Amino acid sequence: MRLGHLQFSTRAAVIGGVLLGLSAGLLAGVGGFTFIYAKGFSYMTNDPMSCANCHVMQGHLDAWRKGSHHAVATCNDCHTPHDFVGKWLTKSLNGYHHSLAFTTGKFHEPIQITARNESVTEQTCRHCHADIVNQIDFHASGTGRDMSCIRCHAGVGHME
Amino acid sequence: TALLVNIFEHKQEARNPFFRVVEITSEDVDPAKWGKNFPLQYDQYKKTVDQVRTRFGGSEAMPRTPTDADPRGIVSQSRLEEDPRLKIMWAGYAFSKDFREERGHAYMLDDQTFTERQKIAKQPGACIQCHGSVYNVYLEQGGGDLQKGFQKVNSMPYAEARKLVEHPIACLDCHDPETMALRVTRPGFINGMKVLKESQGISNYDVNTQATHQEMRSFVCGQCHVEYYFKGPDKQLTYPWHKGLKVENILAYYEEVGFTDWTHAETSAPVLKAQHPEFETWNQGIHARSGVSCADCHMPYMRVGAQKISDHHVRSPLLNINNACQTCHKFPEEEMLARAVSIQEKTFNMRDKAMNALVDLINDIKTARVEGVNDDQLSGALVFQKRAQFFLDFVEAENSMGFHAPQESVRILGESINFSRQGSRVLRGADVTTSPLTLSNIVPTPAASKWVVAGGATEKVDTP
Amino acid sequence: TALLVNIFEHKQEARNPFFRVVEITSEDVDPAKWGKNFPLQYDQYKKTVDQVRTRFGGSEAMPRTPTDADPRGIVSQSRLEEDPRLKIMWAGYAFSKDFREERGHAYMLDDQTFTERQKIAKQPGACIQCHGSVYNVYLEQGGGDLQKGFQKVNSMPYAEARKLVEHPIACLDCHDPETMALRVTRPGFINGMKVLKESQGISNYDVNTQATHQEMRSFVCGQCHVEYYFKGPDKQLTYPWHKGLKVENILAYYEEVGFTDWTHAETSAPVLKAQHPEFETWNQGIHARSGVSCADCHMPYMRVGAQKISDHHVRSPLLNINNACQTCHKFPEEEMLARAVSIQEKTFNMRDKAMNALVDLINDIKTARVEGVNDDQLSGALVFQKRAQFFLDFVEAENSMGFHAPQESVRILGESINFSRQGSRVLRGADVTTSPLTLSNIVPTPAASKWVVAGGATEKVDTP
Ligand code: HEC
Ligand code: HEC
Ligand code: HEC
Ligand code: HEC
Ligand code: HEC
Ligand code: HEC
Ligand code: HEC
Ligand code: HEC
Ligand code: HEC
Ligand code: HEC
Ligand code: HEC
Ligand code: HEC
Ligand code: HEC
Ligand code: HEC
Ligand SMILES: [Ca+2]
Ligand SMILES: [Ca+2]
Repeated sequence: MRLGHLQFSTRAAVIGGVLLGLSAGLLAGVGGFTFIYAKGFSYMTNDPMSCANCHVMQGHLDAWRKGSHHAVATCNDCHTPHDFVGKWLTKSLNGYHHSLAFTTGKFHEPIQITARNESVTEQTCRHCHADIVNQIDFHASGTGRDMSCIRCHAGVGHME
Repeated sequence: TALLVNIFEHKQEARNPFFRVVEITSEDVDPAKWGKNFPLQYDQYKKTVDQVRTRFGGSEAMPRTPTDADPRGIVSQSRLEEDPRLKIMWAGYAFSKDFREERGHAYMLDDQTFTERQKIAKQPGACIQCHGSVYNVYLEQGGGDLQKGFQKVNSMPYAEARKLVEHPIACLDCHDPETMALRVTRPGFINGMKVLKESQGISNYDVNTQATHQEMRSFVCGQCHVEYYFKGPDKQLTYPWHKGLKVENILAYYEEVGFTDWTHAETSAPVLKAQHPEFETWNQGIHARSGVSCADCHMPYMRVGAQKISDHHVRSPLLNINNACQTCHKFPEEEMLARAVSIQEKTFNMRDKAMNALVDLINDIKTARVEGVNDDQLSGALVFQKRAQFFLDFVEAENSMGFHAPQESVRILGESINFSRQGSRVLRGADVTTSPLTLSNIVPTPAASKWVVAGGATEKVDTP
Repeated sequence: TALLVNIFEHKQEARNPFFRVVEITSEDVDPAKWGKNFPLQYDQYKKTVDQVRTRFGGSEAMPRTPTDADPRGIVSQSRLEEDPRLKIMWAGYAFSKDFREERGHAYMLDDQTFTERQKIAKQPGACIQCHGSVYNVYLEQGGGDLQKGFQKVNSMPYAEARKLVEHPIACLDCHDPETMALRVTRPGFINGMKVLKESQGISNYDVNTQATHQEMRSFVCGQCHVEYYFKGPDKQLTYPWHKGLKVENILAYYEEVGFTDWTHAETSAPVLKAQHPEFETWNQGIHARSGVSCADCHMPYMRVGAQKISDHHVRSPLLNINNACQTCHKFPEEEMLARAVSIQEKTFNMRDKAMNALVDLINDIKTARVEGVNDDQLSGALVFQKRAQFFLDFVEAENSMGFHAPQESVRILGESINFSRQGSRVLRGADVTTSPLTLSNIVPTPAASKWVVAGGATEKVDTP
């Protein structure tokens, strides 16, 4: 199952490459200049290094390297949904939002994950760990902090 | 984006986690039957018979010779022998005759049935809410009406109520047999939460439909691990939360309704006894404020093969630090233990001082009665005794030795010392008006967010 | 399987190299010159002139009419006016005449020079170690020998020492000008750490070569934010850490060497004053135990453009919660504020009770002296006054209102109440032997790991 997922990621990246133009086109309408200026294209690849194109992401990259998952999950494995549409929609939304924030410099520090993206991430945990959490999670809504995984496993993605 | 979130939620529901080997109905009280479907949880549940001591918790297995009246071959250590000052504190009350360290859930029914306290005073059926699997009993007795059955059983003599109950706490006391969802089955808690929420401006609160999932992971324990009293002549079990959960709120409530537990044998002061206010105390601590539930520490997840389950061996987390603390705290096991014990030792030390201060006051009152004292001074001193004792007992009877709320526990003990010593000072001639009898108005600082669980209000605090 | 993570390790690696615009030598005291190389840090450093109040901290700018004797146009609010009981507590001591809320580092030299306390009592040169940039002064006066220069300046009259000093705390007081590494420059702290480590069985401890980097991030502050006294007739500045850092250790040391600060004007008790034991208190808290340094909260990292620097605007972290707290705590800003204030309010409430208890004792002693009392009782009561006052002052003078160690601060206040009230009780005829004068033997629970910072011992605790 793990292996399967990793293959899925790679394949998604390939398809992603094909769709890159399409997505960029979509975004050009909303925030083209900002997007390009701020290296928003980084969002279209699966390479963690490319997230760190923005220096504000450097700390998260470093912390990911120390986290328990650096060998098994890249940024997108946790920060984008594991289905095709959700993945690219999320990438576009985040790409636009973060590029704008980066350009204007207006964002809360330390950077905090948005509720929506936290929910995305929570679902990715459950996606990969479905078997092990079967018993404990069947009543959980999986949204917000209520029965969230990172309430206990905070350092999984990014070790302090 | 709402759309996306929805899609995720749907995927989420498509889970079917367990195989039903047998059909469980609402009639099934026996945990062994539930255990057929959930053998992992059942195996752990059975382990609550284990007795292991920690520095201030757990329990020690003390062999005794079974008698007809009390067939228990093993009990836990006597707290009265560990600290004989307790006998002075509780003089004239059944607790001064038999009070033991509490132990695992498996023993709850027997320990209640056979405690010496049963022989000293006639106990009511109300006792049984927290010591046996009574949910179905209440429904039967009430003809389907939970509250009615509860009221009926409360006012029975204990022996009569006892006959209706077969098991200690069972699966159905915390779980809905159909969905396995957590549920609150104890009318005492349902009513207690209602009056508490009313004091916060929320009316008709219903814990079973309005609590969040994470809250339920504490509320199922708050059903029993709370301060309580028996209201009125028909002994209705009541949680004194009408003004809030802090010790000041509870004392103020008791003073308002004029309730006291017994008359102190050495001083004739009308006094109060506090019992296991774990839920109230936890609520004042930083863990509750951070959304950490009782189950997180006392029933942490454990891995069994490819699954993880909630550890139904409910016990001291200090016997299980790896699972209970270390997922959240990345410090070595022995360091986590040392942190907990350090908090407990500070509390224990203040408890010792508060106990001495109370014993001094009791002796001073006895002497004053012999040597003569004016009424004003005496009645002032008796009020001080009641308060000092209730505050001390609130920490003494709480079972985490301060861990659930370290600063709050020591604060309460400091107040207790102040009450005891002021009582002595008044008796010895100080003007009562210099030691006003008003309680501190300690308002809990409201949590500024959704993290807070039961006790918090909702307003924001001022920015500095 | 514990995941052991070293939370000390900050993300320092990716630090910016800097351009040397000017060459800084060990002679350069003036921060403006250092500021040429480090304009970002210098800009923040200059902001310590800002005055903003928080609920219990920060400071408020109070305009005053400058005079020749005191040219300050702005001071901070008077603590004596906020709580006049302080005047009773300190009766006969200079603090009862002028005591203000402390404010930013920029004011340290002026506030010391112009406090009314200077006029009331002749202050020694020892004062200046913590209020000015004295490192080079000590070296000069000692002919290159730091300790010698320190001793010499200590025993000067204040006015004479004052002439040698030009700046409040400057860059070189915390940094090596060549490498910019942190360094400890204050002999008081160097000697204090030596005796403290000796009490733990480590001899010849040298803070500048043996401290870890993370320790240095607190030790540079511990140079000044500590309890101290002037030893002997030549007023040698001394940190009373010979038995440890807890309040009991410090009091025991003072009682052993027979030191007291002054004679109380209303009771004639020989008494002690505590001053700003931030370092000692922090050391008893969970943050110190977790390796969180003063600089982590009071000089948190801040982003300036593409750079991350330590915020040299040293101030209340409650004015800067996002950088100061949220890197570690994932709760909203207003919730973090509410948590801190909740801790502070509980402490403040107990401080109030302890203050009342002490005032009661002082009044009782005064009355007893008038009405007559036997020597045993009186001398017992005077010792209780000293202890009650020192314990209360230890929290009162500490500037975080309990935040640095919540449970410990309230514990100390509880002890203080107990001392005051026992004093009254003894005076009023209780047998002194029932209120033994021995101090609690509160041994700090040793940290079971490298996480502990300055104060901890090294043995392991027992497993439960
Ligand atoms: C254009 C520069 C830039 C790039 C490239 C970038 N980020 Fe960000 N990111 C930002 C900024 C700026 C913020 C802060 C936004 C805010 O708080 O409003 C941010 C915030 C975030 C957040 C938290 C806020 C939220 O929306 O939940 C996440 C998660 C995140 N980034 C993940 C990523 C991942 C994964 C990548 C690579 C696929 C990436 N970032 C690439 C600039 C960037
Ligand atoms: C194994 C899962 C996982 C991986 C891989 C991962 N993250 Fe995250 N990330 C998380 C989680 C979980 C959070 C939420 C942390 C929290 O709020 O406690 C998060 C939060 C963030 C945030 C917001 C900061 C915050 O504390 O809320 C940013 C920015 C971010 N991640 C960027 C990245 C980048 C860049 C990468 C790749 C280098 C990456 N992440 C890889 C799980 C992951
Ligand atoms: C891309 C798939 C994937 C995602 C997404 C993912 N994990 Fe994992 N996780 C793994 C794999 C693979 C392992 C290693 C498992 C093993 O060795 O059994 C692992 C290990 C773990 C472990 C054990 C190691 C440790 O750090 O303690 C935990 C806990 C865990 N994951 C929690 C999470 C949480 C929480 C999230 C979401 C924030 C998450 N995982 C997201 C694949 C994933
Ligand atoms: C953050 C962890 C944590 C939370 C949350 C917590 N506890 Fe505890 N609890 C402890 C620790 C630690 C002890 C001390 C155990 C000891 O001394 O061995 C303890 C002790 C106890 C004891 C006595 C156990 C014994 O071994 O004698 C009881 C009963 C108890 N807690 C009930 C509760 C209830 C009910 C709640 C929720 C209202 C709760 N606890 C919440 C950690 C926790
Ligand atoms: C509101 C719930 C509740 C009610 C009502 C209640 N108990 Fe308990 N009882 C508990 C809890 C929780 C414990 C374990 C914690 C403790 O011992 O402090 C306990 C422990 C005990 C113990 C073992 C420890 C000891 O005190 O020796 C005995 C015996 C006992 N109860 C008897 C009784 C009797 C008799 C009554 C009726 C007068 C009663 N209980 C009513 C909740 C309750
Ligand atoms: C029906 C009432 C009831 C409920 C519900 C209940 N308890 Fe208890 N609990 C008791 C009683 C009674 C005892 C004492 C039994 C004895 O000493 O014989 C006890 C004992 C304990 C102990 C002490 C074990 C020891 O070794 O000393 C712990 C810990 C504990 N409970 C935690 C919890 C937690 C956590 C929950 C919820 C998940 C919970 N309890 C729910 C009644 C209850
Ligand atoms: C209340 C705390 C808590 C929450 C919430 C929680 N976990 Fe865990 N988790 C634990 C504990 C404790 C363990 C260790 C169990 C053991 O090793 O016996 C664990 C173990 C795991 C493991 C196995 C680690 C290993 O060593 O192989 C994975 C994977 C995991 N959790 C994923 C998740 C996911 C996904 C979620 C959200 C659905 C989640 N957890 C929610 C506490 C929690
Ligand atoms: C004192 C209360 C209590 C009792 C009694 C109890 N449980 Fe639970 N149980 C819990 C809690 C709390 C959870 C965690 C539920 C959650 O977070 O959704 C739980 C979870 C479960 C789950 C879901 C999977 C898991 O392990 O988290 C199963 C299945 C379960 N219990 C079975 C049983 C069975 C079978 C019994 C009787 C032998 C039983 N329980 C008795 C409190 C209890
Ligand atoms: C589900 C997460 C979780 C679990 C489980 C947990 N803690 Fe905590 N703990 C926290 C949080 C959150 C805080 C508040 C400080 C913070 O934000 O980090 C905290 C604070 C503390 C503190 C400092 C506050 C105080 O009360 O003095 C201690 C000590 C502590 N925990 C010990 C323990 C021990 C011992 C256990 C196990 C018995 C435990 N914790 C279990 C999350 C947890
Ligand atoms: C975990 C964070 C933290 C650490 C570590 C910490 N402090 Fe504080 N400190 C605070 C908070 C919060 C306050 C309360 C500020 C207020 O009331 O406005 C405070 C208050 C103070 C004050 C009074 C500030 C004022 O505004 O009046 C001083 C002085 C101080 N601390 C010095 C120190 C020293 C010296 C150390 C190390 C020995 C230290 N602190 C460690 C958080 C911290
Ligand atoms: C040379 C002695 C010295 C050193 C070193 C020192 N301080 Fe101070 N600090 C003072 C003095 C003196 C004041 C009070 C100044 C006044 O009120 O005029 C003060 C005031 C403060 C305040 C109060 C600010 C306010 O607004 O009320 C804080 C916070 C503080 N210091 C923190 C620190 C921290 C953190 C460090 C180390 C990074 C440190 N100090 C190092 C002497 C020192
Ligand atoms: C060991 C270091 C140290 C020594 C020695 C020292 N101070 Fe301070 N002083 C401080 C610190 C730190 C503060 C800020 C914290 C506070 O005010 O509690 C301060 C604050 C002050 C303040 C402003 C607040 C107030 O009390 O009104 C004055 C004035 C002052 N000191 C005068 C003096 C005088 C006079 C002496 C000599 C008798 C002296 N100091 C010796 C460290 C020291
Ligand atoms: C009260 C002590 C103190 C004073 C005075 C002080 N610093 Fe610092 N400085 C620190 C601390 C603590 C750090 C963090 C060092 C570390 O962790 O290595 C620091 C770090 C630095 C750094 C390294 C980069 C960074 O920001 O972390 C520079 C450069 C610096 N200071 C320059 C200055 C200059 C210029 C001055 C005078 C205007 C000055 N400092 C005054 C305590 C001080
Ligand atoms: C460098 C990390 C760090 C920083 C910065 C930090 N904390 Fe903490 N805090 C901790 C740790 C570690 C604990 C201990 C509990 C745990 O293990 O999570 C803790 C515990 C606490 C607690 C519970 C313990 C207690 O003393 O009651 C509170 C409240 C708290 N922090 C508030 C704050 C506030 C407010 C700030 C900012 C002024 C702050 N913290 C800054 C790491 C930090
Ligand atoms: Ca026990
Ligand atoms: Ca201040």
